[in-house]
Amino acid sequence: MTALAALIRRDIRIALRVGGGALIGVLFFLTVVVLMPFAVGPDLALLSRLGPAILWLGALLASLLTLDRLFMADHEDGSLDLITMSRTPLELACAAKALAHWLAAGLPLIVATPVLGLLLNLDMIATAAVALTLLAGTPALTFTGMIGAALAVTLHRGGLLMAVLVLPLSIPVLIFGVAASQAVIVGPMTFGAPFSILCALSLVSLVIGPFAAAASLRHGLD
Amino acid sequence: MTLIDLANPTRFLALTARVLPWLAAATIILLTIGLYQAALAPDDYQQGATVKIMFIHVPNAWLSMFVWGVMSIASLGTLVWRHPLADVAAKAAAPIGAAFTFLALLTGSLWGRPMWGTYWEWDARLTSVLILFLMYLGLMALWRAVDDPSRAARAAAVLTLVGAINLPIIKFSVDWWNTLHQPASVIRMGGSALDKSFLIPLLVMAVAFTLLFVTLHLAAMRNEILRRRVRSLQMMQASRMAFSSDMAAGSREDNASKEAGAA
Amino acid sequence: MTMSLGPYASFIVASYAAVALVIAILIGWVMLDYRSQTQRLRELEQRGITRRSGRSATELR
Amino acid sequence: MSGLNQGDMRLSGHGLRCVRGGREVFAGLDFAAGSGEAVAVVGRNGSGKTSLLRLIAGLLVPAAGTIALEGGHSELTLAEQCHYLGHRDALKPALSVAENLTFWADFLGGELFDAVESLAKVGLDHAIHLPAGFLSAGQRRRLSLARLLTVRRPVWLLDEPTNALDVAGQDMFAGLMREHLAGGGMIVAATHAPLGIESRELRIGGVA
Repeated sequence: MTALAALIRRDIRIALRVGGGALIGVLFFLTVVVLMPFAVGPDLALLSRLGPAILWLGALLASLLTLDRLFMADHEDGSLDLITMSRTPLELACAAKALAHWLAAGLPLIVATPVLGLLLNLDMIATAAVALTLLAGTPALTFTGMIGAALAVTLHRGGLLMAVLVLPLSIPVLIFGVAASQAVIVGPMTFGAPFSILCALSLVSLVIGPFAAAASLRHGLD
Repeated sequence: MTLIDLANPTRFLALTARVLPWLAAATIILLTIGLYQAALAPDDYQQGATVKIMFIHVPNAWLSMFVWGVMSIASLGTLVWRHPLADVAAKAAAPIGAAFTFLALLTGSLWGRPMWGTYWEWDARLTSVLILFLMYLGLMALWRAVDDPSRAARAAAVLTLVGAINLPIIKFSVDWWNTLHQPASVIRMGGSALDKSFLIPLLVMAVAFTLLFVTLHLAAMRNEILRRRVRSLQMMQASRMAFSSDMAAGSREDNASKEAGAA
Repeated sequence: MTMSLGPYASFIVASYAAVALVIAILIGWVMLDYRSQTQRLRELEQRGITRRSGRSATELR
Repeated sequence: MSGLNQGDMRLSGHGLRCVRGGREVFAGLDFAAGSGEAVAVVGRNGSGKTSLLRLIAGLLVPAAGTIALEGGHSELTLAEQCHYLGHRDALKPALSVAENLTFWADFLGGELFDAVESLAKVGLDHAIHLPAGFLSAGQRRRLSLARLLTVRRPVWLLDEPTNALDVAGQDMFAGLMREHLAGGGMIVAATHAPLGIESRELRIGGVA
């Protein structure tokens, strides 16, 4: 346990120090959301209808685009070799790294959601619904995105390739995340059904993500 | 005292230490006068008492642009004149400018709520300030992304100047976009027709906030110079260790273990 | 002295309070930063690391 | 050093064949090292010195052959009882010297030795709070060596360990290796330069 705690602590520390990218994700989120009205027009009624979709897209892109360095940095400086050799199972180490990333880069997105909800003319309940669905759904994004980050190490390519690989995998999360928040705002569905599916997706990705990432990393070593 | 004299950081620090108390005192006095006058100002016949928000909103909005102007001049100083303090000035100004811009947005939104019924309206003026705020944050992210300040300085200077050129273009586009979608903005400040009873406190507050910025900026520049000294001393310490490492073990051991305990 | 701030008093008070708070944070940040930098310089000097000029790094006057 | 030695250990490989990117690097390689022995792997560039170390570390899978550690800890794999010191330092420039070292100590676990004393041994003890990014290449290597001292592992796999070290650093390092061997440890080092300690030579890839 101390080993995993140490890994989480280290990754969060690096993310928050100079040169770390934790807050750039939030800034990206903010920028994407601010761009939307320029494309669809400043009509507040329209914006409040599109609000959950815009917020979800922004959060999706922000959390995936910050992921591509998740394993790359450790691979480049040799840390990944030592992590692979250690007495901690690689699956757990991967899960710890993803958790650290979610804490440093995913949580701030959720904290920023109310402010952005204000810009998009969402009322209190709608904003709370979006924040709640993001809280339940972003772990799924991080843990599926982690697979792409591991593949990026294997293939020696990051950036866009990773996005192309991972974005299709995140479609279910997007569907049920937006559906659950829309259910609160306009109905006619209940909030419960899509939200529980969203939670289930998160739980499944918590299991699949680390195993797939570890398998990919093991084969990618050279 | 010319600009050349200020090039020496040590002399700059000495000057700062002498000037800062006076600046702070002047800021406090002017702020007090401004706040007093703002409290006495009459209500607007249309907006009622909410017009009082103007006395802090407008100075913050003015500073949000003024600080970018200061940073642009400092960036010219970095790129063209290679003034050694220019990038210090640019770096120190960014977070302060971002804070004032944030306040302009916040007070604007609090002012807008009684007027529009919502906290946020994609009004041309507010939207432009929001974009300015994003650019401040981006600039701060750039400063933070690179460990070596002198390397970050060039990139930040280019970005600041590009921003300065782009800001009017952005403002124009946003205005155009806005009129495309809705009639002109809701708040109608009479411009120069503003009544004297509003204008004087507003001017006093604007000057007071500008002084506040100058005070904070000088203090932040001083911190930045000291931070760079810490950095260069640490680098010296690192390189000195290479020579002394063979004989060091004994004499410094108790010192080191004490530090590790603290960590 | 009492002012009548009308029906929107809370917005006026909130905006003044927000400005006061943010400026207080700025001042606090600047002062704490100054203290921590001078502190670190002093520690470095105690360890015998000095500047080339031989002058104290924290010396201001 | 007492805790290291659970009786005599023996690290050996038989009939090792290594294929990288479709190309056979070496085949039919045998090697062995007992407690207190060092093996210096020599050979020309590209002969597979690094590959051999990575095979032992479990970072590569041999195309044929076996590697075993007899007499080691029964519940741990070979890789978990190895230290691997590669070309890359596994250090984070944003973290301080102490943070880097204590992270690896906490993460790798097992039997630990005091981090500050290890730093003193490699001559980095008064850089404890400096960011690792400020260190020179030689100093970073010293910090990596401190990891070998802090976290106890019986097998050291060293890839060009003396790279970037100055003469004093090489002497210091030779002393550390001797200490490790005296405690019953084993060393497999890929090297061009002389190691500075008594070692058995393992030549791969023909005559240099």
